[in-house]
Amino acid sequence: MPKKTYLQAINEAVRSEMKRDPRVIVIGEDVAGGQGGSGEPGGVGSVFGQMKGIYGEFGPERVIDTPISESAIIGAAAGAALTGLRPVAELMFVDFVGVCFDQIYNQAAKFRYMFGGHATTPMVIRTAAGAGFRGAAQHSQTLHPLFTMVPGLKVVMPANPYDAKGLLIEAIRDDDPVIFVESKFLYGMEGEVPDESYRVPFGEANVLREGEDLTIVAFGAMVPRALQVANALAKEGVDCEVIDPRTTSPLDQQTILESVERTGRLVVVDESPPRCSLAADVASIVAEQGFRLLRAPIRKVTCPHTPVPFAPQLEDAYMPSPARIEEAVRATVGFN
Amino acid sequence: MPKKTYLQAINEAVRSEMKRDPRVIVIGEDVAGGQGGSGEPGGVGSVFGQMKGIYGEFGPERVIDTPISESAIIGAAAGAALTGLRPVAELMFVDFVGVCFDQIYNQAAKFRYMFGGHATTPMVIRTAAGAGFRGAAQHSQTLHPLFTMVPGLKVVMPANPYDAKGLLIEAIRDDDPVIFVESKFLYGMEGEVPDESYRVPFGEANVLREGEDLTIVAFGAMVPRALQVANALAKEGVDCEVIDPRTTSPLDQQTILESVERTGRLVVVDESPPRCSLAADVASIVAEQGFRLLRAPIRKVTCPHTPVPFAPQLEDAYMPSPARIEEAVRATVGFN
Amino acid sequence: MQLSQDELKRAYRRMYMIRTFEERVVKESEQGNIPGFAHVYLGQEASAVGVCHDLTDEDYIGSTHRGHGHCIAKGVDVRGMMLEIMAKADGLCGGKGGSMHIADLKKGMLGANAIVGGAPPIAVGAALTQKYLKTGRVAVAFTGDGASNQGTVFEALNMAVVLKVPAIFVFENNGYGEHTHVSYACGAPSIAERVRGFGLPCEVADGMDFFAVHEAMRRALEHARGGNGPYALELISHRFLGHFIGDPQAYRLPHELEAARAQDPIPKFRRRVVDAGLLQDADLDLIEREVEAEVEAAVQAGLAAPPPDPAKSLTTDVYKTYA
Amino acid sequence: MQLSQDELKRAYRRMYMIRTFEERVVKESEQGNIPGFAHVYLGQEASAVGVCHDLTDEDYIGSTHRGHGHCIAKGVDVRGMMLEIMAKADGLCGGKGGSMHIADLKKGMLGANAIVGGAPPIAVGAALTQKYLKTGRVAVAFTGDGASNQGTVFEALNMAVVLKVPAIFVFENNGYGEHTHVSYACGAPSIAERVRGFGLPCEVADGMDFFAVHEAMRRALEHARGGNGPYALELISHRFLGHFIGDPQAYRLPHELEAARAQDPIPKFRRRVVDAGLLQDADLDLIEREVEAEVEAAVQAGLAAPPPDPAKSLTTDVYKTYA
Ligand SMILES: Cc1ncc(C[n+]2csc(CCOP(=O)(O)OP(=O)(O)O)c2C)c(N)n1
Ligand SMILES: Cc1ncc(C[n+]2csc(CCOP(=O)(O)OP(=O)(O)O)c2C)c(N)n1
Ligand SMILES: [Mg+2]
Ligand SMILES: [Mg+2]
Repeated sequence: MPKKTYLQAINEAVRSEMKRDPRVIVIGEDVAGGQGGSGEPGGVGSVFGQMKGIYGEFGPERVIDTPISESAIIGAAAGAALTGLRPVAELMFVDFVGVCFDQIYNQAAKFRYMFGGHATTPMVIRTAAGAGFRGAAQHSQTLHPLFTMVPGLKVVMPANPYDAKGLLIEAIRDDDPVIFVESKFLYGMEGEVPDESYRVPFGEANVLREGEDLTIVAFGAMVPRALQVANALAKEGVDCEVIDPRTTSPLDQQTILESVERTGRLVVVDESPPRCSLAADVASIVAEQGFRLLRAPIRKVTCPHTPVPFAPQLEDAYMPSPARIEEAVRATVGFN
Repeated sequence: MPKKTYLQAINEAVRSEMKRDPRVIVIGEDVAGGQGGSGEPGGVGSVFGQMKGIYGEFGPERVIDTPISESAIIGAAAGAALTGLRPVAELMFVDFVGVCFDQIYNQAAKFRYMFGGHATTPMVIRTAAGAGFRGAAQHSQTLHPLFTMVPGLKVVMPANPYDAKGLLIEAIRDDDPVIFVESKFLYGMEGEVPDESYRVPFGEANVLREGEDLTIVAFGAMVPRALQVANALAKEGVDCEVIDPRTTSPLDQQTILESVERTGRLVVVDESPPRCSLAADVASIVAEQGFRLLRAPIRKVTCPHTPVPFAPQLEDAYMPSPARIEEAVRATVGFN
Repeated sequence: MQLSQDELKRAYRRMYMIRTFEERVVKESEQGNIPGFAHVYLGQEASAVGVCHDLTDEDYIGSTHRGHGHCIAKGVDVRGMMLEIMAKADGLCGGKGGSMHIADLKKGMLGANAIVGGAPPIAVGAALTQKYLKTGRVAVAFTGDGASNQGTVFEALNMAVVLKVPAIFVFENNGYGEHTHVSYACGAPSIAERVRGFGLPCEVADGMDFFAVHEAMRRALEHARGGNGPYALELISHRFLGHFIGDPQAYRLPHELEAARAQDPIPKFRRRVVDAGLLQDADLDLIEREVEAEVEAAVQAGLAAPPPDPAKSLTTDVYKTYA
Repeated sequence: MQLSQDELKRAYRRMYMIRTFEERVVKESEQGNIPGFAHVYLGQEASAVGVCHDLTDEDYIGSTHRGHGHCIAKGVDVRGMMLEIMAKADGLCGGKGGSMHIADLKKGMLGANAIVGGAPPIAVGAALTQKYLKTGRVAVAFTGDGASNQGTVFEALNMAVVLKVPAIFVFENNGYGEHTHVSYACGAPSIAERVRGFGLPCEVADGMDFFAVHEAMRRALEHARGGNGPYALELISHRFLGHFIGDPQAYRLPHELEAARAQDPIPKFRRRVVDAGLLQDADLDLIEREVEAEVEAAVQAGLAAPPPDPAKSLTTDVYKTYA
């Protein structure tokens, strides 16, 4: 299979869906780039190049640059989705959600329920998340817990190029509003990605490594870190199962519970502050539904309850590091 | 002690702090009411009457009606707080936070950290939350988990008139941004409230009832429901401890853990959808730090993963009812 | 433009329907038959009906918390509305939405909206669909004077101009946003002037006069359907009641209310068409009886209808599919 | 208004300081000595310096992601800035904020802001403080052309008019918001015209000319300090580099960049004051050497300074107190 980056996988997914379905449009800030300038438009393709070349292929009617007005971007996507299109909107950094959150959680997410099931809102919000780029407090957040708590949203966190493409295709074909959280940290990650189109279903966890001693559940950019720790510890005979739920809403509880049934031990790794996090969420589900299975406390490995700091030394300490994951695994495996 | 409602307690707290400290101002939509109209301004005092009479006492310089522009309201409060005032801003319904969330979580909450400790932002955002009023999906939410997850915010949920006054006075004197979540359901609740000024500290849970068999942790409007269930079950010999943490950030983990140490059983009652909720948060803390103490699964009693429905029958089923709390308690106590 | 007798009758029917429906909503609300709070459209009938008169089911409107009038003007079924407002299982939204969330996509009604300023961005999206699919249809966003200060509304105006979509922004200036007068809350000399600053035309019209509204809207439609981008109207109107049912309105002196009531759009319409010999009083009386019967039937149906069953519908309709 | 020699020197010093500082930021960034991304102010020096010239430490400014120039013009210590941008423990924000979050409240600098449109509401609040405390001070909000489309900015404009606070909105129109030209993103004929629609005066001035900016700002200050409410400026300017360091700028043809560079505000200032005999070339040369030495010292200090220690500062400064 051809090797591609996570970024290319995203680009391919959008491109192939646009070819397949004329109702798919792309809307956001600089998704084309260069509108109104003295040069040619279309040379930007989103700030990380996720939409590179798509304007050139599909033109201004389907690749729509907007003013810096996120409420209008998301609202327009929601309105277009309600009336027959399938917009893929871009929220450049997930950190900016605060200026448009109403259109997400009170509007798009609630239409179907408020309108008694008579509305369908097939839209995707692609957005870049995560620390590690020295972007500081307003360009480094992961806000997936914020989305996960909202009934009516689906939340996707691809952790490798293959999933990025398959999950994004699935998201675009899905009839509900989907938040597609791209990990800035993983944009450069390479992996095998088929050229043809394929779907990775929502709500089906990816078991990256089977193991008998302990279950690690990790999300997005934390998945490769968890796997790295598991592989290292395997050499010492500590046999970890590593689960990437792929989507946080819906969440594949069953795979997690079945794993804990075998291992009896759980560490959840989540790149976000601890309070009301995905780590807390998964831990609470297992503490409620898998209590009998547990042989040790559930450990959460999260960021501290602080904004994301700028300085590399601080930011590296802020993110859940392999060392911290390892420490949690060791303590949990060693618990009697 | 004189009896007063929760609503009166809030009014008294603001009034007494305004008398005490000229830097305290009130800002929001219709906090006075009637500006520009043919009648006299000041007759409204917020939509539930929380600020009734305060305009009459303190005038337009300190009780500031605004256009319907929540970002500007919260931003103005943050800017005023940074520069020497102590604003008490009103977000009429917590549901509206989506149009101004950036000013809360990216601005006010992060100033201190981003600016290396050189900023102080003493502001309070008062807001009305909760279901039970047939207000439907956009006027009935409880969004305390959203605030609790944000480092830099303090989150207060008074569950009775005494606490409402004491916690609001504390909030106004606090030097950090505080979200003061008023329960619409409790506005009419009566209780003993001293005329004089007093403070209820943050991070100190209120143990409403001591018990040996099971710990119930409940927040805001769920506290009286939990207590009602505990009192009913006591007649059958089921002895529940009922804890109201009063503030969700900071959270008094110690009181909760000490209680579970005695009871070995925990039910968390939270009026919000289940995912990444306060119920999940508390459960995960106990599953991590109090695992050895637990003798049964931790049960969460929350709303379902749906928006708030309009019809009374649906809404009543949506909210955690005494019956559902009781069921959870019985199951947990009966677990072996 | 001269309207046919049938058109005039339809307009009168709709205005009178809004009047009758809303008066009944007030009554049923006071009697405890309507849960929660409702914001009625009494006094503003000419505005919704004038705006929607030339719209088809394929044109869209986005509405506000005060949405019943917009629904009726757009042809939404009043029985389904009444059942919804009464929180019944067979209501338009299955009793899940209520007064502030009535929607009927088949009629091009994108929903009432309980978030002030919520609808305009959505309407821009609906207009974008029309432009993209070249349907020749438009999307209308109703916005109050109070809502005109919300950031989302300004963003929507600019976005519509930039994307040149067939959106029509209708600012219903009824003087008050909750309990605050527009003269206080809008810092600009007028809503229209502020809107024009965004680079789109904005006409001011008498929102208490069906014909004035209809004429202005005709120009708006011509403009938008002609591919010239968005258009705006500021309709000066008055609500006859307070912000919500039971609002004591201390901020509004009786003389102001009397002056507003003197402009009642319904007798005004009747006088005009009867004086001009376009319709007879008897025609209009007949319409009124029909409307009253229809509303009565809707109310009776609503009172008799069963509420939704939580076991069946509490957790449905959140998603189309959910693994 | 005639400026004294000292004032002219101060203005030149600040402009040249911004130029030197930013060129060095580019260099240190390219050499890997500055983590993350920085947006530099090269080309726009006259704008910040002209605006801040008559402000005191008790007047406030709210800034943007492109904030270094605003800081320097407001008198913020360049050493502390450089250390912060280099992520050092002794940086102005302890290395926690970085380029996009530099703040110095003692200097009336309310913070750079990495959220487009984040600062204007905050500046309205700072202006409200001035009005309430009757200090006679003002608060200035810097906003880019791209940011001028953000809903928060519109809300802030209206709120400032309604509350009649001494806020000055400075729209720095440098032609582009990231990679999109203002002629595309702003649907109105001009930013200024759209702002005027909100009911406040808005002057357009040449942002590449210190004297033009200063004159306009003088009128803004007179207005705002005089209790007449907010005032706005649209300053036409150009950024000499791309949006961020390393932006290839395919969207901007070389001739456009050349035309912009021909308007360089620094030689323009020099020509003007020397030709008018107000200052000598030698005076300005001396300033340049001093500034260069100061920036060099700041860079050396920055390179030598220790980074923050996570054990000591990762979790501090979140709250003033936390139980
Ligand atoms: C974002 C938001 N802020 C505030 C409210 C509360 N609210 C509901 S209606 C209303 C007044 C709206 O006034 P206007 O737009 O003039 O509409 P009218 O009621 O006059 O029809 C307010 C403030 C809300 N629903 N949403
Ligand atoms: C809310 C938000 N949306 C988008 C961005 C990404 N962004 C950062 S700077 C910028 C362009 C701003 O343009 P302008 O206001 O003209 O300022 P300039 O860069 O020209 O100084 C954008 C879109 C952001 N930081 N915040
Ligand atoms: Mg109004
Ligand atoms: Mg710009």
